[in-house]
Amino acid sequence: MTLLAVRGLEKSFGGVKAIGGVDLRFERGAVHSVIGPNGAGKTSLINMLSGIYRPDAGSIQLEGQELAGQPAHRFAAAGIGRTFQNLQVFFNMTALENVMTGRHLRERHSLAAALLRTRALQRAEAQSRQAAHDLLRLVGLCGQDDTRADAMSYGALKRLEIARALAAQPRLLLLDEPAAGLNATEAREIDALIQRLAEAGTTIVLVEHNMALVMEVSDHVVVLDHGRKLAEGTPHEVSSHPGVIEAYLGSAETPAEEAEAAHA
Amino acid sequence: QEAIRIGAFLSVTGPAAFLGDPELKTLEMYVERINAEGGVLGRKLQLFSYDDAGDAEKARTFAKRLIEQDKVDVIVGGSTTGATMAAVPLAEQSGTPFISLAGAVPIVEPTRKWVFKTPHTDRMACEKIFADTQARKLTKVALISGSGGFDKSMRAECVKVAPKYGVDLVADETYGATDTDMTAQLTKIKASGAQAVLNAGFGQGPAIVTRNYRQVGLTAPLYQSHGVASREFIKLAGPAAEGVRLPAAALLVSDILPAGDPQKPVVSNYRKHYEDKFKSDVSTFGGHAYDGLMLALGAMKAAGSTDKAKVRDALEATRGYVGTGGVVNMNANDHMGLDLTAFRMLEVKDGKWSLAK
Amino acid sequence: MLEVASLASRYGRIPALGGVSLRVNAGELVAIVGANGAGKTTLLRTISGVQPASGGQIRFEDADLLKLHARQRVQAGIIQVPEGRQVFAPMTVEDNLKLGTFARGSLDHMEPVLDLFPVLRDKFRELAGNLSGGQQQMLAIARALMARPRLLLLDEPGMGLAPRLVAEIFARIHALRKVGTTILLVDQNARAALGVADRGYVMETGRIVLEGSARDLLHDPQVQRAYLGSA
Amino acid sequence: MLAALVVLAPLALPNNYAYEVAIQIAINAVVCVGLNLLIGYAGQISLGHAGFFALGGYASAILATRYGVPVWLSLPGACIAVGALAHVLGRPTLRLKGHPLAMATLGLGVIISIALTTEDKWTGGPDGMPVPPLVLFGLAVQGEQAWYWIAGGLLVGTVWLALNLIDSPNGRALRALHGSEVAAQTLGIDCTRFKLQVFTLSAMLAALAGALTAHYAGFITPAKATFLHSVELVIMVVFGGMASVFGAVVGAAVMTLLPQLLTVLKDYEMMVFGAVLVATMVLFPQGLVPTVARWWNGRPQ
Amino acid sequence: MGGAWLQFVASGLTAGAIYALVALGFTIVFNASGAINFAQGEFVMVGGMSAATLVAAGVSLPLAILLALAAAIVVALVIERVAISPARHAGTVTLIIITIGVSLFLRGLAQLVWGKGVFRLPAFSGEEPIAFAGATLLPQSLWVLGGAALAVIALRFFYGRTLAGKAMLATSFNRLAALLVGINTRAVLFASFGLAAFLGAVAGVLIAPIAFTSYDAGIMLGLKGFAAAMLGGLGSFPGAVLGGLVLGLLEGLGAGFVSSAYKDAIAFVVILGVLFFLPGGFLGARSSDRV
Ligand SMILES: Nc1ncnc2c1ncn2[C@@H]1O[C@H](COP(=O)(O)OP(=O)(O)OP(=O)(O)O)[C@@H](O)[C@H]1O
Ligand SMILES: Nc1ncnc2c1ncn2[C@@H]1O[C@H](COP(=O)(O)OP(=O)(O)OP(=O)(O)O)[C@@H](O)[C@H]1O
Ligand SMILES: [Mg+2]
Ligand SMILES: [Mg+2]
Repeated sequence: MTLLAVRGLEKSFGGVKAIGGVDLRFERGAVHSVIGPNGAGKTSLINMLSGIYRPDAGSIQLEGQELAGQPAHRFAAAGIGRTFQNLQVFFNMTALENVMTGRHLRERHSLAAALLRTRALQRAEAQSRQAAHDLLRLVGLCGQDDTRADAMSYGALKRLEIARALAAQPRLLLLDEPAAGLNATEAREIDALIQRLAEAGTTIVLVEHNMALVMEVSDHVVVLDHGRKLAEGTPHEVSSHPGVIEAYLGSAETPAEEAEAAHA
Repeated sequence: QEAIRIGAFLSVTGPAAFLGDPELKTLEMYVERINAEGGVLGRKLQLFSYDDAGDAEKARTFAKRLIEQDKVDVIVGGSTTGATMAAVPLAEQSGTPFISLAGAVPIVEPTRKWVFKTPHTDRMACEKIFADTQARKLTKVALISGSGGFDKSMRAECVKVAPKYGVDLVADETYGATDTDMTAQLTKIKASGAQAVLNAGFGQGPAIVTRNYRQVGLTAPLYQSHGVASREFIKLAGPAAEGVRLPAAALLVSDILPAGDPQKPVVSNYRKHYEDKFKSDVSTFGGHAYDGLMLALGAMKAAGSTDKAKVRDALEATRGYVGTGGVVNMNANDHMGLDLTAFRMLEVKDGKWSLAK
Repeated sequence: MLEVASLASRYGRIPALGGVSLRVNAGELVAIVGANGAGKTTLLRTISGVQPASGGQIRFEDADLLKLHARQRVQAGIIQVPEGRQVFAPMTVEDNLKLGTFARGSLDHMEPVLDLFPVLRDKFRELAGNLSGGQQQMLAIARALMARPRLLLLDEPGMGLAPRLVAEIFARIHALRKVGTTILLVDQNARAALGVADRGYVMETGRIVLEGSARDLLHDPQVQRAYLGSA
Repeated sequence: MLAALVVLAPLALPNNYAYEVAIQIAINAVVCVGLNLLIGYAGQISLGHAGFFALGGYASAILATRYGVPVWLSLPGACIAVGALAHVLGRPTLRLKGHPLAMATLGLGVIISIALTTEDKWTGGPDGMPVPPLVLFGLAVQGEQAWYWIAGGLLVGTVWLALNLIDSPNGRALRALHGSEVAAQTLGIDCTRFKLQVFTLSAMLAALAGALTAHYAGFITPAKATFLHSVELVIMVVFGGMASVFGAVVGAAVMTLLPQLLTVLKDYEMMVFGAVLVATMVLFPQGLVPTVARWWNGRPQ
Repeated sequence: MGGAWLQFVASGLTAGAIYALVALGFTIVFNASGAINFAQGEFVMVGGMSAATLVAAGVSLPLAILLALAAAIVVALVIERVAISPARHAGTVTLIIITIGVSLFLRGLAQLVWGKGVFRLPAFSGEEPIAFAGATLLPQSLWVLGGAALAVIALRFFYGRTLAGKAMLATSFNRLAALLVGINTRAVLFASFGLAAFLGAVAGVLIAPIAFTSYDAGIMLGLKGFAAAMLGGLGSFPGAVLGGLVLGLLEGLGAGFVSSAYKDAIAFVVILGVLFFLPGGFLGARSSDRV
C-alpha cells in the first residue's frame, strides 16, 4: 500500500536544478533509502517532503491528500516527521523539553488553559514528560533529561533529533543522515531502532551515506544523481548497478583496505 | 531655624532643555545669592529640583516627590505646559502654591486656586504679532510650526485669534523638532502667496526655517515666536536672521531700553548676574524662573510666613511687581497678571536685537 | 612535533578533558577514536586554541602553545577543520577559500586545492551556505589546505560525504601525509581512520584509554567491538 | 514569593511618593513580563510596545470622555481594541525576523506616536489630555494605597499567568520557534499563530498598563508612545534577564528606581545611568536574574 | 505647484544624504559584530560638536576637522575596549543594549562638556544657494552627498576587494571559523569601531553646517540612520546610501505633496511596506537559510 506518492517533483535554485522531475512511491511500513552523491538533491527532496521548500512543480500526496504548497506545519499535522542533516535542535531547552516539544501535535493548546494551568493540562504535561523520558532512553540518551542541548556532543544531538521527531508519532519519518557522526557500533544502534520503528508500522525514508546501514535496513533504495532518479530497487540491485558504482559508491574496495594495502 | 523649601521640576534635559536649563541655573544662582544676603524672613532657602526631561509623567512623579517627601513650601517650575498640567491636580489637592513657568493659556484659564504662572501666554504672542501685521497691512499670513507642545499650542491660539486681527491664514505647515531641512514646507508656503509668515516653534527648528526661508527666496516678512528669544537664534541663523521680527520681553534688549523704562533696572541686573556667572547669553526663560522665584518670595514676605494658604493669598494679591517679563498685577481672576504691553516687538538688525519701529 | 601532556579542559564546571597525554611526531598521521561525547572535539579545539585549557601542557615543536592565541597557532601552521564544517555561509566559495590564506599560505594554492575538489570549481561563486552538506565539508577541508598546514587537525572530515568521496578524502589525507603534513585525525569511521593512520589513540570520557599502532588497534577485539561494529 | 513581597512592601513605604514609585514599578513590571514573553521566550523583538502602552491609555480615555463609556468598561475595551489592532498589525509584521522585525515594530511605534501627537482634536496633541479617574463598583479608586493594591495585585496575577504559560505546551512552542523556526514547523507548530498570540497578549498587557497609568495619573501625553520609551521597556527586560519572568520584574524595578535615585547627581545623571547600564550588561551579560541564579546554583557544587 | 516638486526632491536629498552618511556607520559595526550600534548617532554628534567648539575657539576649520575626527576615534576606541570588547561573547541583544548605554553615557558627557546649546559650523564653501530650474540646494549638501559617495566607494573597495575587509565580514558571519583561519576577532571589532567613529565624525562635520549639532543630536540621527540602513538592506554599503536617500526623498515629497505633519509617518509606512515584501531591504545581503 502506498503511503506517499510523489510525481513530477521539481525544484531549482538559480541555475541549479536540485530536483528535476522525480517520481517516487513510499510503501507503508517499509524502509526506503535515498542515496546519491553529494549535491544530488537528497536533502532538497526531504525539504520538500516535509514542506520546508515549496516545490516548483509536482505533487506530493499522502494517502491521496495533496500536500504540495501547504505550509510546513500542515505536513507535520498530516503525519510527516523528520530530522535534519544540519542540526536544528532547540538549543535554548533541555533535552527533555526538546522531546516534549515534539509532542506538540498530541497536545492541546488552548491559551486559556495554558494561562490558568488547568488540571487537565497538568495531567497531560505529566504524560508528555513521561513519554519524552522514555523516548530519550530509547535513543540512548538515558540520564540526559535535564542536560541543556547546547552542552551536548554532536552525536548526542543527532539522537536527540530522532527522539524529538518520534515524539510526534509520525506515520512517515524522514531521516537525513542520522548516522553521520556516529561510529560503526553506534550506527548499529540506529539500525536496530529503525528496524523496530518499521516493524511498528512507521514508514521510513532514510538519507544516508553509511552504506553498511543502508544495506542492512532498507527494503527499497532510490539513487539520485543531479536531481534525477538514477536507479531504484532492492539494496542488492542498486549496489551492483554500474551507474551507481560509478557515480556514488566508487570501487568496491573500502578505503581502509586500500590504505592497508598501502601499508603493506 | 529651618530653611524655606523651594521645589522645582524643570525640563533640564530633553527637547525642552533650553527652557529648563536657564531656569534651573537662574533658580540655583538666586537661591545662593539670597542666602548670601541672609535669606528671607530670616530663614535660608533650600532648593529641591528635579529634571523631568520634558516628560509629563516624570513631572508628576517629581511634583509628588516635592510635595510628599521634600515637603516644599512652594513649587516654581514646570517648564512645559504638559509638565505643568500634569502637576496641577497635585498642587490643587495638597494645597501647595505652584508658580508655573510654561506658556499656554489653559494653565491659568480657568483660574485655579493654587496655580499661577509667570510667562506671557502664547495667545498674547499671537496677538502681538498680528497687531504688527495689521499695522503693516499684511493680511495673508502663512503659519508654520514645530510639532512640540509649545509650537502646537501657539499655533492653535494663533488660529483662534487670527480673525480678530483680520488675518487670513493661507498655509499651515509643520516640521519636526529635529528636522534638518524645511525647504519643502517653505516652498508650499511660497506658493500660497503669503504676505507674511509666522513660525511658532523653539529650539533649532526656527533657525533652520530662517535659513531655508532665504534659500528658497522668500522675501515676505518672517515672524518668529517668543520661543526663540535668545542670542543663540541669531548665531545659528546667521545673516538669514536679518529682519526677522518676534515678540519678546524687555530682557533681551535691556541695553537699548530707554532710561525711563520701569523694567530697565530689573532686567539689566538679572542679565548681568546671569551672564557674569554662566558666561552664556540670557534667554527670556531664565527670566521666567527669576520672576517665579521673586513672586514667591515676595508673597512670603508679604504674608510674613511660609504658611501655604497665606502665601497663596499674598500671591493673588501681587500688584505692581516689576519683573523680567513685565509688570505683574494679579487678581482672583488673573493668575498671570501680564498684558500685551509686557511684550516688545523686536527685530534683528545687524545681527542684534533691536526694538522694531 | 606535538606533545600534549595531561591536558585538561572544561565547559563551565563540567570537565570535558581529564588529563590527556599524547604525541604526534613530525610527518605522522595519528587517529583518535572514541564514542560520542568522549571529548575528541574538545581535544582538537583545545589544541587549536579556540577552547581554553584548564591544566596541562601542549608543546608544538619548541613553542608552548598554551601561551599563544588561536591566531598565533594558525600562523605557526596548526590548522583545524572543525566539526560541523563552519563555512562562512553568506560568503562565496571563492571568498571562503581566500580567507583560508588570511594568516598564512597564499592564493597560489588555489588551483591545486580546486583540483582536489572539482565541485568547488563549479560552485566557485555560489554562497557557501547554499552548498549541500557534503559540498560544504569539502569546502571546509579545502579552506584549511589553503593555509598550507604543518599540523592539520581534522574533526570528522568524512562526515556526510558519499562513500566514493570518503575513499578519495582518506586517500588524499594519506597523500598529504606523504608530502610532509602532520595530521591528527578524528573520525567516526574508525575503520577508515585507523586504516590510513600510523598510530591511534582511543578516548573515553575525556581520557586516553588505549594507544598503539593503527594496525594493532584495528585488530584489537575491544576496539572492534566498541567502534568498528563487528559483532 | 512575589506575592509576599507585594503584601509586605507597604510596611517599608514611608509616604505617598514611595507608593507612587512602587505603583510605577508594578505597572512597568506588568508590561515587561508581557514583553519578555515575546522577546525572551519567543525570541521576537518589539521596539514599538510604547505605542501600544500609550494607545491603551488614550483609547480608554477617549472612550470614557468622548463616548461616556464608564471607565470599568472603557479600560478592558481599550485593551481589547489594542489587542485587535496588534493582531492585525502583527500578522504581516511577525513574518519578519531579527533586525527587520525590530525596524518594523519601531516603525509601528513611531507611526502611532506621530498620530497621537498630530491628531490633537482627539488626543490633545503634545500636551496630552485629561483622563477621568477609575471607577470600580461605583467607587472611584483614589489615593496611592488603593492604586498600590490594584497595581500590585495585577502584577502578581500577571506573573502567575506568565509562569503558567511558559510551563505549558504553548510556552514550549514559543521557545521552540525561538530555537529553530524550521524545526518547530516540522513538529507541527504553526509559528505564525503562536507568534501572533504572544504578540497580541503582550500588546494587551502593555495597553492595560498604559490605561491604568492614565487613569491613575489623571492625564496622558504622547511622551509615553515614543521610540525612547519603547527602548526603555526593552532595556528593562534585557537588564533583568531575558527568558526570566522574575528578571522582567527585577529589571522593571531597578530601571524605575534607578533614575529616581540618580536625581541627586543632577548633570551627571545621564552619564552615570549610561555607565551603570553598560557595566551591568558587561558583568551580567545574561541579565541580572539569570546570571545571579547561575552563581547561586553554582556555589554548592 | 508645478515646479515645486524639484525643491521637494532637493529637500529630500539634503536630508537623505545626511541619513545616508549615518547609515554607513551602522553598516560597518553591523558587518563586524552583527549588532546595531545605537551609539552611532553619538559618534556623529561628538565629531560635529568637537569641530564646532574648536572653530568657535578660533582653530582653523581644516585643523578643527582633523582634531574632531581624532577625538571621535579615540572616544570610540576607548569605548570599544571598556564596554564592547569585554561583552563580545554575549548575545546580540546584550551588545545592542550596551551600545544604548554607551549612547546615554556619551550624551551625558557631551552635555557636561559642551552644555545644552546648539552649535553650528561654517559652511565649507559658502552659503549662497545653488539654483537650478527653480529649485535651490545649499552647497554644503553637495559636500554631504559627495562625502557619502566617496565613503561608499572606499568601503566597497575595502570590504569587497581586500582580504582584511573580507576578514571583518567573516568575523560577523562565523566567529569560530574566523578564529580558525587566524583572524584576530578582537582586533576586527576594535578596528570596526574606529572606522565607524571615523565615518561618524566625518558625517558630523559635514552635516553640522546644515543640521547644526547639539549634545542630543545623536538621537534623531541614530533613529533615521538605522531606518535608512534597514531600508537599503542592513550590511550593504550602497544599500545604506540608497536607503538614506530614499528615506530623505520620502520625507521631502511626503511633506510637499501629502502632509508635513505626517511626513515621518509616511516615510515609516513606506519602510514597513518595503520590509514586508523585501525583508532584507533594497540591497540586503543574499541570505542563505537552507537547512
Ligand atoms: N537554498 C539553496 N540555494 C541554492 N542552492 C541550493 C539550495 N539548496 C540546495 N542547493 C543546491 O542544490 C543541490 C542539491 O543540494 P542538496 O542539499 O539537496 O544535496 P544532497 O543530496 O543532500 O547532498 P549531501 O549528500 O552533500 O548532503 C546542491 O548543488 C546545492 O548547492
Ligand atoms: N558547549 C558545551 N558546554 C558544555 N558541555 C559541553 C559543550 N560541548 C561539549 N560538551 C560536553 O563535553 C563532552 C565532550 O564533548 P565533545 O564534543 O568533545 O565530544 P566528541 O568526542 O567530539 O563527541 P562526538 O563524537 O559526538 O562529536 C561531552 O560530554 C559534551 O556533553
Ligand atoms: Mg544533504
Ligand atoms: Mg565531536
